Amino acid sequence: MTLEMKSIFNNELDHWTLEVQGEIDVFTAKNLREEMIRIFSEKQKDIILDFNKLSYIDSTGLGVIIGAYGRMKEKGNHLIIVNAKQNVLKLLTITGLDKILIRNTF
Amino acid sequence: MTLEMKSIFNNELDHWTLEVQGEIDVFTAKNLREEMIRIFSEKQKDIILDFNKLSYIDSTGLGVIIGAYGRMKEKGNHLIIVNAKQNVLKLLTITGLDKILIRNTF
Amino acid sequence: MADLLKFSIPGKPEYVGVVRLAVSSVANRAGFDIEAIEDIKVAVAEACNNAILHGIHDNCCNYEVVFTLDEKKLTIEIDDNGRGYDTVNYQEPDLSNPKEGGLGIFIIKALMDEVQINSNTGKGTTITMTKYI
Amino acid sequence: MADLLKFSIPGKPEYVGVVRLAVSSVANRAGFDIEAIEDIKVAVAEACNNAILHGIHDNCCNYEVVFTLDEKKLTIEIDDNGRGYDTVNYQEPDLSNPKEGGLGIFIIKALMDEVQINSNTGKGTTITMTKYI
Ligand SMILES: Nc1ncnc2c1ncn2[C@@H]1O[C@H](COP(=O)(O)OP(=O)(O)O)[C@@H](O)[C@H]1O
Ligand SMILES: Nc1ncnc2c1ncn2[C@@H]1O[C@H](COP(=O)(O)OP(=O)(O)O)[C@@H](O)[C@H]1O
Repeated sequence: MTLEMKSIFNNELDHWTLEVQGEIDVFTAKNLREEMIRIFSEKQKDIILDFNKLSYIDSTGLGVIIGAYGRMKEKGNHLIIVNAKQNVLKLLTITGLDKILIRNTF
Repeated sequence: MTLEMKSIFNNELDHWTLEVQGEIDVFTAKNLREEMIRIFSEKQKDIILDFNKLSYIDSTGLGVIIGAYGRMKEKGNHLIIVNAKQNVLKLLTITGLDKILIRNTF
Repeated sequence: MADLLKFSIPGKPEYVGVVRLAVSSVANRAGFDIEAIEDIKVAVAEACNNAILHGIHDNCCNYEVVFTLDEKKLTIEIDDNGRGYDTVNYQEPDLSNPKEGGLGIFIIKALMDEVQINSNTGKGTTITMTKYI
Repeated sequence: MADLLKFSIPGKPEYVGVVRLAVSSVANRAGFDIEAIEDIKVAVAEACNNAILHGIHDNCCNYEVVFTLDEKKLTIEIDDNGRGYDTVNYQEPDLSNPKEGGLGIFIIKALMDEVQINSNTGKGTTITMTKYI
């Protein structure tokens, strides 16, 4: 039940990478929401969510991501998830979010 | 709550090494008892318990070790614990078992 | 005979992690494989979320998680004495048009073999889910 | 206000691991450091062992583990409706002459800040232990 986040802006590729470590759940999801809002208002660019070190996500976490996706889409920006583990990928697939948040190439 | 054990007889040093992995508790302690009885009856030699991979022990586990210590002492054999982790060492110290089961040199 | 485990947990987000760990441990003991353990963990956590977010008012009370375990199946009941809701009006989420909410029950149904919800407005909600071993 | 968690667990050795995981998680949430979490886990597990091995007959029933958590301390009560025993005749183990049994309560007292045992022959045992944060 801990969530650590590291946001780095990649000048070369002109996007944010937000690396998430731990668990996104009903207790920690608000921290992800705040961090996504913070970086997107700092620099209104695409965001890559790196889920390499994410061990768990629940529907409140997915809700936060859907919210950010919607707000960013309005402004013409992309939100993309990379490196999701099997269990996280399963939830993205069940909910159809893989279709809009995961791309083979960016 | 799993316990895995590997017993190897060391011909050179003329003793058993019993490597224990996992947790010794009220559920698994009987397996340790059986293994110690089995190897000691196969070859009546000293036993080195290697606790390098032991993450937990409770008083039922300590009881099994004390029992084996007593039976082996009667026959003139030694039972020695090596590589105990901090938390396991703490219990051995609290119960005074460090004095009879841990040696600086073997 | 079936084994029964009962947990009573404060209706606060910070304790759902305790339930998740306990659920994983019970499911592991029951003999489920890693993927099934994960499914059960997620499904139970979603039901706990609902008890906390929709059922119970302002951290006022505890909810219960009850496990019944036999050789063939694990049944888990999550029970709150909260607000309750009208289950008849429940609408499945439209996956082609994602919204911020409304995924919990859908996910539970996707992950468990049987799901039953009993809710009474003003009295509370019981969701019962089963997974076969 | 204090948070209350209640677990009812079958009196069988195979479920003590579930309690251990849950205890660790609660103690972690309470803010204890790793060594204190380990101490609490061991102490609670020893009390569970006693409920199972001495209190309850032949897996017949469940025992309870109750956590009360506030800003200053975590109190845990392990409660069985089992055989009970005469606490007055309790003898501390003689550490210079190790025996196979008799270490459980000694270990609990060594690891926790406060320990209180209430037992009635034929009625059951409640052991209450506290650790300050
Ligand atoms: N335990 C509960 N108590 C009260 N209402 C509930 C409960 N569980 C579910 N509901 C109702 O069902 C709706 C759908 O729940 P769910 O599918 O989990 O999505 P979400 O929780 O994101 O709204 C909730 O918005 C709520 O109105
Ligand atoms: N929950 C209990 N129910 C009945 N008797 C108990 C209980 N807890 C402890 N006892 C009694 O106290 C004794 C000492 O317990 P303990 O110090 O844990 O050592 P051990 O369990 O190895 O005997 C037990 O042998 C038992 O007679």
